Amino acid sequence: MKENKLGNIIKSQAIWVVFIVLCVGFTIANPRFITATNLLIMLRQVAVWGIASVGMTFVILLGDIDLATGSVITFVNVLCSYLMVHMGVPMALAIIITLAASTLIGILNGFMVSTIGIPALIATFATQTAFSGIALIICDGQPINGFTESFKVFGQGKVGPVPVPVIIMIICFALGAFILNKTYFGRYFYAVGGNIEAARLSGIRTGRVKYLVFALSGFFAGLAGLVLLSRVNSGMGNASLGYEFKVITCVVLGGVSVSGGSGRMSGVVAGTFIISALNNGMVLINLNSWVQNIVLGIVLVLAVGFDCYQKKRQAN
Amino acid sequence: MKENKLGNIIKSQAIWVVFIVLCVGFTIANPRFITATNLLIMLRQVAVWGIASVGMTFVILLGDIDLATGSVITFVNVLCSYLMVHMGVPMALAIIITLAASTLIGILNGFMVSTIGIPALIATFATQTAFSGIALIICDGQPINGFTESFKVFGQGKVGPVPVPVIIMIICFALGAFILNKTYFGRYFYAVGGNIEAARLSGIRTGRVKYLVFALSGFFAGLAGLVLLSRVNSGMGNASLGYEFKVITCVVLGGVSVSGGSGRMSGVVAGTFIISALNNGMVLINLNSWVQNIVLGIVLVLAVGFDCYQKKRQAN
Amino acid sequence: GTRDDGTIKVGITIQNLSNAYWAGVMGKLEQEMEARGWEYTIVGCDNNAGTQVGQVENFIISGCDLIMVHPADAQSVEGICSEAMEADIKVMCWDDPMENTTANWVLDNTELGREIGKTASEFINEHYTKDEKAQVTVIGYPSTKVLLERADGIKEGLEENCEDNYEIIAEVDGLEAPEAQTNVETVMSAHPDANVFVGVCAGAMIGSNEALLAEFGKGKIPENYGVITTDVTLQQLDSLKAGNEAVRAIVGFEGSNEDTAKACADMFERILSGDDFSSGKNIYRAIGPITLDNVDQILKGM
Amino acid sequence: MSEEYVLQLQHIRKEYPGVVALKDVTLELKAGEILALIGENGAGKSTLIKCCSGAVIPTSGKIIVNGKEFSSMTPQLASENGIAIIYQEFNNVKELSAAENLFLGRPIRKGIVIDKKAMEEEAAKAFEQLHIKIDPKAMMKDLTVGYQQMVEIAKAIQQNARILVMDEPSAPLTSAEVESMFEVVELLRKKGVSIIYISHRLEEIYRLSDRIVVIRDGEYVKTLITKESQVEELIQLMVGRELTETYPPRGNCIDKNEVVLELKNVTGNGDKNINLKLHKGEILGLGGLVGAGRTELAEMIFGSVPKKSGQMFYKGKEIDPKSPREAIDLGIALVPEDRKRHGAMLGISIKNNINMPIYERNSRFSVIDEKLEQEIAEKYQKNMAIKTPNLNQLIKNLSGGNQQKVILGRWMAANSELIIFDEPTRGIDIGAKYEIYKLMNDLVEKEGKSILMISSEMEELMGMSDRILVLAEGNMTGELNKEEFSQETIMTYASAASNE
Ligand SMILES: Nc1ncnc2c1ncn2[C@@H]1O[C@H](COP(=O)(O)OP(=O)(O)OP(=O)(O)O)[C@@H](O)[C@H]1O
Ligand SMILES: Nc1ncnc2c1ncn2[C@@H]1O[C@H](COP(=O)(O)OP(=O)(O)OP(=O)(O)O)[C@@H](O)[C@H]1O
Ligand SMILES: [Mg+2]
Ligand SMILES: [Mg+2]
Repeated sequence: MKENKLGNIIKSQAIWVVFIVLCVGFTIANPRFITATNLLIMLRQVAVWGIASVGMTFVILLGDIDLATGSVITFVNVLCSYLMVHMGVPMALAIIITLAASTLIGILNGFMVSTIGIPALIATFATQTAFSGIALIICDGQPINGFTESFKVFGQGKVGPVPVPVIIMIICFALGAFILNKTYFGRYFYAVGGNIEAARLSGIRTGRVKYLVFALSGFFAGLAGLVLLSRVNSGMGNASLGYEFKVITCVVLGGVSVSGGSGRMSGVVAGTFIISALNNGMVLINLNSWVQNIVLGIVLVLAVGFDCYQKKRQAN
Repeated sequence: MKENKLGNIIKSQAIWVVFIVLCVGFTIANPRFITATNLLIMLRQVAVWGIASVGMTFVILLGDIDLATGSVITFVNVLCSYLMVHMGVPMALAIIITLAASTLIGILNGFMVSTIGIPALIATFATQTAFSGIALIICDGQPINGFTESFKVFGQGKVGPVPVPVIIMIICFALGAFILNKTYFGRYFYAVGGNIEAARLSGIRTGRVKYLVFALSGFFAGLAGLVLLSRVNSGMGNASLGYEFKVITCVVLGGVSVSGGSGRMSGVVAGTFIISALNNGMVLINLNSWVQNIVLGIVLVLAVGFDCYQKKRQAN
Repeated sequence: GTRDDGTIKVGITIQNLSNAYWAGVMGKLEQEMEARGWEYTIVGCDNNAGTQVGQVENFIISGCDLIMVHPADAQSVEGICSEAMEADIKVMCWDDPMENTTANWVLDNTELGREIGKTASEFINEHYTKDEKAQVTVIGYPSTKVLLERADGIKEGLEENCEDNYEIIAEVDGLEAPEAQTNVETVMSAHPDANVFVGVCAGAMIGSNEALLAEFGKGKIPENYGVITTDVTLQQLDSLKAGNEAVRAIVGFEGSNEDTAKACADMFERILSGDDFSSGKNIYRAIGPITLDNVDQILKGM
Repeated sequence: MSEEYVLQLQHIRKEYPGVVALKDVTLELKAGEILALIGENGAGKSTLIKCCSGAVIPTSGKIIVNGKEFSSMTPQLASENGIAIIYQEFNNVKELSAAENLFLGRPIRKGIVIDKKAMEEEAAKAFEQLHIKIDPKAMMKDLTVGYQQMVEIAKAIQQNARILVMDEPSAPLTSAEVESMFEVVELLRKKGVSIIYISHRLEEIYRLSDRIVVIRDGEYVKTLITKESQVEELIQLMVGRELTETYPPRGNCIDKNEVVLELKNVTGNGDKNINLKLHKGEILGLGGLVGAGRTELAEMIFGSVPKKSGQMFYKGKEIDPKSPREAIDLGIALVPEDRKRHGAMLGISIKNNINMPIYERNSRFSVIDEKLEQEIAEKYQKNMAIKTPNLNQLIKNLSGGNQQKVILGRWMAANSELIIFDEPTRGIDIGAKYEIYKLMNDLVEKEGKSILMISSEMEELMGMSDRILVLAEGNMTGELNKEEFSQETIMTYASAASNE
C-alpha cells in the first residue's frame, strides 16, 4: 500500500515535473515569463478552461466525454448578454437563468446518454452542433455588448493582485477535489466509471449519477462561459469554437484516463497549468503560431504517452 | 438464424428508411431534388467524406477513433500540390508519395495507440493538431494551384454521366465491405473491437491489427484528400477543418457502435447518403445555415437514438 | 521603445492566420518589418475574442512597443487595449474604429460590401435586362460580424446600383473553398440558370469559380456568368487574369499584398514616431475594384 | 424451522431474442434454510436468481419477499428488503480499494462526506471473520481472482442481509478458502439467515443444504430433501439420464520416449526455476493454492507473457514464443481460466469464435473459405454438444458452460498438439464435465495429444492426471506419480513454501 501511494505521487508529480521544466525553459528564453504579473496573467487566461475542466473531469472519469462544452460556453455568452442587454434583465437574475440553462443542457445530455443510451461522444456532438446554431440565431450573428460595469468583475476584477477569474478557478478546483475525494457521489463517479454493472448491482443508481455528472459539466461550462463573457465584455455567437478540446486536453494531460474510473483533480490542475504555460510562453518566445500547433501536439503525446507507456509496462 | 438475419435487415433498413423519408420530404419541398443530375451532384459532394468513412469505419469498429482524418486530408492537399507545383514532381509520382505519406501518418497513429498505449482519442487529436501546423508551414498559408489538366479527372471528371469521385467512392465502399465480410482481417477487426485480450489469446496479433487499421484510415483519408484537391483544384492549408467529425457522423449514423465490435459497411453507406441528402436538400430548400445546424443535431440524435434505445430495451 | 537593447518590437494578432488572404499580407508585412529591423510576433486567434484578449495580454507582458489588433470582436478587446495604452504601449486597430487605440486603420465592411455590390452591378447592368434578370447567389458566412456586414453591404450595393434586372435566388455559406464549391453546385442544381455569384471572401470566389469551371469547362463559361468577391490572393488574381474563367472582378484594397503591407508598415512608423492622431485617428483604407485593366500591376506586388 | 417463505419466485418466465431462458419456474425459500439450486449449464440458475435483484427483469412472473409482492425488482429494492447476492461474474470496481468495494453503493458517511477510516476498520473486521489477509486499502485490481471473490463474499455478509444468494461462490476458491467460507455460511445459518446456494460441486450441496431444487432447460424439475436424496438421483434429474462414472477410464497411452514439452529453470512472471517434462499422450496436472503461479506458468508457455530466463523445449527443439500466435503455430493451445475476459469474444458468433485462430490458415489471398468455416463450426458444435439454435448466435447468449465448450472447440479445431487447460471445468455442470473429460481422454488416447491441466478441484486433479506437479508461491514444490496421489500429500506440498 505504501508503495502504491508512493507510485501515485510519483505519477502525479511527473506532470508537475513537466510543468516545472516548461517554466524553467520559458524563463531562460524570456525572463519576463516568471514575473508574478505574467504568472497571474497566465492563470487568468486559462481560467475559462480550468473552470470547465472540473465538470469535464467528472464526465471523463465516467468514461464518457462532453463535446458540448464549447457550445455551452458560446450559448451562455449569447444568452446572458441577450438577457441583460436586449431584455433588460437584472444582472443577478440573468446569471441565474444562464447557469440554469447551461445545467439544463447538461441534463439533456444526461438524458440522451443515460436514458436513451446514445454514446456520449455522439450525443454531446449533436448538442454541440444544435446549440452552436441556436446561439447564432439568438444573437443574429452580431456581438451583443453594453453590460453594466459591475458585470466586468467576474472576468476583469481583481482581489489585491489576484484576478477574480483565477480565484473562481481555484474555488472550482477545490470544490472538484472535495466532491471527488470526500463525498459519496464523488466515489460513485469512480465506481460507475470503473464498472458500471457492478455499481448498478450494488444499488448505485447509475442513471442518476450520469445525469448528475452531465449536469455538473453543463453547470461548470456555464460558469466558464460567464467568466469568458465578463472577460471579453461582449457576447458572440462563436465565442468558443473548439474549446471542448482545449478542456479535454487539460483533463487528459492531467492523467485522467479516457476509459474512465481513474484520475485525480490535482493532476487536472497540473494539466491546466501546463496548457496555460505553453499558451503564454510560446507567445513570449515569439514562436510562430503554426509551429505552436506542432509543439502542442508533441507535448500532448509525450506527457500522455509517458503515463500510458508506464501503465502498459506495469500491466505486464 | 432466419429471425436474426431478418432482424438485422430491419435494423439496417431503419437507416435506409430515414434516408428515403428525407428524400421524399426534400422532393416535395423542391422537386428538383430528385432529378438524376442533382442526385449525382449530391453524391459527388459527399464523395470525400464517403471515401474517408471507409477507413474510419475500421477504426471505430476497433473501438477507437481517428480525429486526424481532417488534418490528413488538409496535409495531403498541401503536400501533393507542393510536390506537383513547386517541385515539379510528375503527377503519378506525387500521388504515390502523398498516399504513402498519409498512410505513414496512420501508422504513426497506430504506433502511438498500439505500441505506446495512448488512447486513440488523444493520440489522433495530437496528430491532428501537429499536422494542421505542418500543412500550413508547407504552404505558408497560401493556396497552391496550377495543376495539369489531367489531375482534374479524379475530382471533376465523369464516366458517362457519373462523376469520377462517385465511382471512386463506390469502389471504396465495395472494397470496405469486401475486407469486412470476406477476408480474415475483417473478422479480426470485429474480434479485436469486441474483446482485445481474448482476440490476442486466440492468436491474433492485435498490435498489428491496430497498425493496419490506422494505416488504412490514413490511406483512405489520403485518397479522400486527393479527390478533394482535384475537385477544388487548389491546395489549401485549411481545406478540411472539422472534416473528421463529418466522417465520424457518417459512420455512426450508419449504425457502427463507437464502443467497437459491431457495425456493417452497408449501414455506413446509408449514413453517408443521409448526410449528403441533408447537406444538399437543406440548401435546396433555402434553409438558413444556422437552422441547418439544429436540424443536423436533431437528425443525428433521432437516428442514433432510435438504434440505441432499441438495443437498450433488448438488453433487458 | 521600451526594449532594453533599443530594438522595436511589434505584436500582431489577427482573426485568422490560416486564411490565404491574411497569410499573404502578413508574409509581406514580415518582410517590411524585417527590412526596418523590427522584432515581431504574429498570431491568429481563430476568430475567437477570448483567445485574442489573452494574446494581447501576452504582448503587453512580453514588452511590445506596438500592438496591432485585427479584432475578432472590437468591443471585446477594448478593455485589454486600454490596459496596453496605460502601459505606454501604442495600439493600432486594423479594420474597426476602436476607442482605446492610438490610431485605427479602418475598413468599413458594410462599405466594402457595397463596393462589391456596386462592382457586381456593373457586370449585371452590362449583361442583363428587366426581362432577362440576373440570377444572383450571395455567398456569405454569417458566424462573424465582419462577414455578415459585408454580406448586408453587398445586398445594399446591388439594390442601389442595379436597375430592376436582378434577383437574389439563394444565400449560402462559403468561407472556405470546398464548402463554397459544394453549396454553389447545389444552388446550380436547384436553379439551373443561376449565373452571378457574389461573395464576401476569397474562399467564395475560388469555390464558385471552380464549380463553374467544372460545369462548363475552361473557356466555355458563358460571358454573362460571373463571380465577384473581395480579398486579394494570388489564386484569385490568376483566375481573373486568365480571362477564360468565371472571375470578372475583385474588390481590393490598397492594391497588391505588398502595397497593403507597405501601407500598414507606414502606419506603424507614423504611430511609433509619435504622430499626433488626436484630430482624426481613424484612417480609412482605400477600396477599389481590380479588373483586367489593372490586374497585371497588382500581380507584380504579390 | 418455520414453514413461512421469506422469498418466493413464482412462475418466472424470461425470454431473450431467440432463447427462452426460463419457462415458468417457481422457487420458494423458507426462513433459515439453505436451499441448493442445481442444474446443468444453461439450465437458467443464474438468470433465475438475477430476477430477485432486478439484474434481470423477468418477462412475466411474481417476486414475493416477506409477503410483499413485487412486479419488478431493482438492486435498491432488493437491498432494502434484505436480499444480498453474490453473482457468478465478478462485480467489483478495480480502481477502488477493497474496503470501498465492500461498501459499494452503501458507504458509511456523515452527510455527503464519506468516512473512509470507518469503512476500512469494518472491512478489516469482515476479512478477519473470513480468515483472509486482505489489506482493506489494497486496490481491487491488485488482488488475485480468489481474493476478489472473498471480497464479494465479505460484501454480501457485511450487508447483514436476511436473504443471501450465492451463485457458485466456491468456483474461484481453493479448498482452504472454501473451508473458511463454509464456516461463515454455517454461522449465518445459525443467525437465521436464509440462503440460496448454487454450485456444480455436489459434495458442497450435501454438506450445506437442507433442500435441493433442480431445474433443467429453464424448467422446474423437482424439489428434494437433501438428507433423503441420492447423488445418482440428483445427477439423473439434472441431466435427464444416468451417469455411472465421474471420471471415464483411459488406457495407458503415454509414450515415455517422446517428450513434448520440457521446461528447464524457467523463471519469470512470478515463477522461479520451474522444471517439468510432459510426455506425448500424458495428462500432467498442476496443483496448488490460489496465487501459486500456475496461470502465470501457462501464460509463459503460451507466449502471452515473456519469460525472464530458463529454457523451453517443444518436441526437442528449443522455443521462445513471443506471442500467442507463435505458440499456436507451434501447436500449443491455452484454454484460459477467465472465460469472459480471455476466452470468449462475447459480441461475435459461435462460428467465428471457433474459427478465429485458423482463419489465416483457411484463407486464400486473405479471403476466407466460408464453406470450410461453416463445416468446422458444425463439426465441433456436434463434438462438443454445444447447445444453441444456430451457429450465428452470439456467444454471449450462451450459458457459461456452453461458452466453455465453444472455447474448447476452438482449440480442437486449431489441431493443437499440446493443450493447456486452466481450470477446464470451472463452473461447468456434471453432464458437460463428463463430456469434457471424455474428450480429454480421446485427445491423448486416440489423437496422441498431450495435456497440461491446471485445476483447483482436488478430485478432478487426481481423477484425470497421470502425474501431478505442485506449485507454491511460484516455486515447484513437489511431483507425484499416480500411486502417490492423495489430498493430504498435495496439500502438504501446496503449502510448503509458506511454511518455510
Ligand atoms: N443476455 C442473454 N441473452 C440471451 N440469452 C441469454 C442471456 N443470458 C442468458 N441467456 C440464456 O439463458 C439460459 C440460462 O443461462 P444461465 O446463465 O442462467 O445458466 P446457468 O444455469 O447459470 O448456467 P451455468 O451453470 O453455466 O452458469 C442459457 O441458455 C443462455 O443461453
Ligand atoms: N494484477 C496483479 N497485480 C499484482 N500481482 C498479481 C496480479 N495478478 C496476480 N498477481 C500475483 O501473482 C501471483 C499468482 O496469482 P494467480 O492467482 O494467477 O495464480 P494461480 O496459480 O494461477 O492461481 P489459480 O489457482 O487462481 O489459478 C500471486 O502472488 C498474485 O498475488
Ligand atoms: Mg450461472
Ligand atoms: Mg490461475
